[in-house]
Amino acid sequence: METLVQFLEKNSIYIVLIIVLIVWFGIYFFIYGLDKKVKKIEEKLEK
Amino acid sequence: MKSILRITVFVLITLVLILSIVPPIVETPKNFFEFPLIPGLEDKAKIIFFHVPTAWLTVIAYLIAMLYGIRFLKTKDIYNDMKSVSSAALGIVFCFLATLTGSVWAKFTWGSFWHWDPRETSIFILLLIYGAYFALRSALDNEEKRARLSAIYSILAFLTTPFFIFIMPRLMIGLHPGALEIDPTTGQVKASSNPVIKFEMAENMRVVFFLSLTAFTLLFFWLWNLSYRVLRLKYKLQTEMQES
Amino acid sequence: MNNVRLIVSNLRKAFNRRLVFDGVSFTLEKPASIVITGRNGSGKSTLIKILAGVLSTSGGNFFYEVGESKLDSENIYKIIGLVSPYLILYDEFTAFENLHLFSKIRGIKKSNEEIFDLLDQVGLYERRNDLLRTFSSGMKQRMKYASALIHNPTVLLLDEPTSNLDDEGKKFVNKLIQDFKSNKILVVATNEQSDFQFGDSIINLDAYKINSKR
Amino acid sequence: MKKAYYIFHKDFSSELRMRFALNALIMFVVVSLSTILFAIGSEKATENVYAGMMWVVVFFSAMSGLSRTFVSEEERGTNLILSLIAHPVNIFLGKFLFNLVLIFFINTIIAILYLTLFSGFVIQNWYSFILAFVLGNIGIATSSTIIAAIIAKANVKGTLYPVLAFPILLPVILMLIEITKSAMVGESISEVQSEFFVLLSYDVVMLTASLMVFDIIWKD
Repeated sequence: METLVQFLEKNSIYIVLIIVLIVWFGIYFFIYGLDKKVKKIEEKLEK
Repeated sequence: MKSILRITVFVLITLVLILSIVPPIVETPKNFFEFPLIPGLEDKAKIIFFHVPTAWLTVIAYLIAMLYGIRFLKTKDIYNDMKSVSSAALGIVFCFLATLTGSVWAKFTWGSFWHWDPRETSIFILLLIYGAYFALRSALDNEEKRARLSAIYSILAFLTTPFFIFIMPRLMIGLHPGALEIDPTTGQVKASSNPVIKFEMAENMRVVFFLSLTAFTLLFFWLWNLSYRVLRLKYKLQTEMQES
Repeated sequence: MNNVRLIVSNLRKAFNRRLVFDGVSFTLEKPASIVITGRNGSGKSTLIKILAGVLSTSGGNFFYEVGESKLDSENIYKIIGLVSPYLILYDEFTAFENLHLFSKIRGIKKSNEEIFDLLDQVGLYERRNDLLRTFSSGMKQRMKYASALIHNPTVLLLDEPTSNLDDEGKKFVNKLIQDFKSNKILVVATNEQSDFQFGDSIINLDAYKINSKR
Repeated sequence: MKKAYYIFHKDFSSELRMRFALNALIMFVVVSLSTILFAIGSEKATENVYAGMMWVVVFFSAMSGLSRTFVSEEERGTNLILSLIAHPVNIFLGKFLFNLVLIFFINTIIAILYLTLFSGFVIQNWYSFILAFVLGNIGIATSSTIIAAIIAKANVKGTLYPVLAFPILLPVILMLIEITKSAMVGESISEVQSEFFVLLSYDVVMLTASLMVFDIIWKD
């Protein structure tokens, strides 16, 4: 754990990477959820 | 089929983010995970992996909007218009993203946010065309008429783009890669010495670049499909409500 | 004179999502006449406008056949005459100027005497040099007849043919219609019981309100 | 062609009687020119500024006047009778002709006023300037006519017009500014030949495209 923190302190680009990835995951799952919801309504409307 | 697309988009974009942010920039790259140093750019060279795909998608979205507009004119099928408008709506988002990312980057590389460089001008005109397209749509309340006239407008606006491609390089001196530059001592136009303009992509950067282009294009198609479906749902619900 | 046919098949019109009519079909072959009726908002005027080629359809199709060949939708104007309440002529011109312009724009040769003659037929000869702006609504209705007849149309589309007209005007219209239906094609949209006699057949648009497919 | 001429003739005599566009348009030119006069005053501006200002005035006068041909038909409800007596192609050509005459008239006034009022605005190569003037006016008239036809069907006509027309007219305006600049410095036509080529091809492309799409716009 100690070494990981030290590593990140030395290579700050990885912190950027982690932040960007988190943002991307957030956006991805938001769109994913939206897709699911739309699908559900579509199926409901078909009936 | 759809789930494959979703997973591919997820994996590809994650990969692109890692591959474009992590590799260090070194003067003489020895292994695959090192990008070559371009004097004056350093880490800022990495913008190419994000900025260019957004600009590319702006154009693709416009083309798709126009093609489905033409298809509407042929078939009179209102669903084609929905496909057209959802593509245009995404296009305007990517257009803003391309403008903003480019402009922020330009501030720190070229010194100010806006230069009226040929590419900057063309993205600005695209922004205007998108704006006019939506202004026109909002001023028409008959669905059929709205679809028809906005399709016509997108065709007319598209016809002017070759002129910009032809005009811009002659009219102004560019800062983007591939543009010309004026020699300050002689006043002659010459091939540029600007680091950005001489910019030639290294092999490994090119791989990441095309990977990114594919990833963002797939993301676009997913988003396009999604927003089209939302519009279609809204339309069907309204029709049903009117009938009952 | 060539044989002229009007073929309407499965015509559908909707404004936004509101269906006006669906599945309207009929065929008229010269000489023929038809009366279109229906409640207010049943699409009588809409159908007339579609047949005049100035409004697009939402489905189905219609066309005019002259001889054996189909008439281009852009050229429908050459054979039809339209009289309707929403037809507005240029009121900054006089009666004569209007007709003169129409004949010029249509590209047909009409001498001044012929135009005077037409004006005389609709009873507007005395007012030929007055601006249309000064006309009463009945006189404007007479002008519409003059403008619809100037090119000797083979198909006459009349929407509420006798609105705003006095007895004399109604007599003129009656005579015109009788002449017309015996050797050309006549389509009349009306709600007046007394006008039903104008057509050999009657079509009631209320029956086409049901959405058949989709 | 003759039929188109008579549509033009109708619009022309209608304009003489009703003054839909002309009076306001001339006042518009006067007002915008005096604004520029106040702004520049007696200062000597660069060729760039003069050429730019001139075509800016032209663009906005076109935007304030050229939509009337279609908008007035639509507002008065006379577009129905027009489509009952004429082929769409002839309607477009007639309206185009009317706008062409109008823009030539207005732009000549603007050019004359510019030459007399601004001492710094001196054209050295007249051939180049007049050729550009003619080609440019045709281009402006074409695009403004087809956009006016679209606008006439919309709810907010006045404000929408420049918004829609600007991206489409931009190539012409930019070329005209370039050529005017070069004509002011006295360069020969051959030095701006690619600009002329752009102007010419723009006119041809836009006119053909407009003729092709007009009937889709016109029919309700």
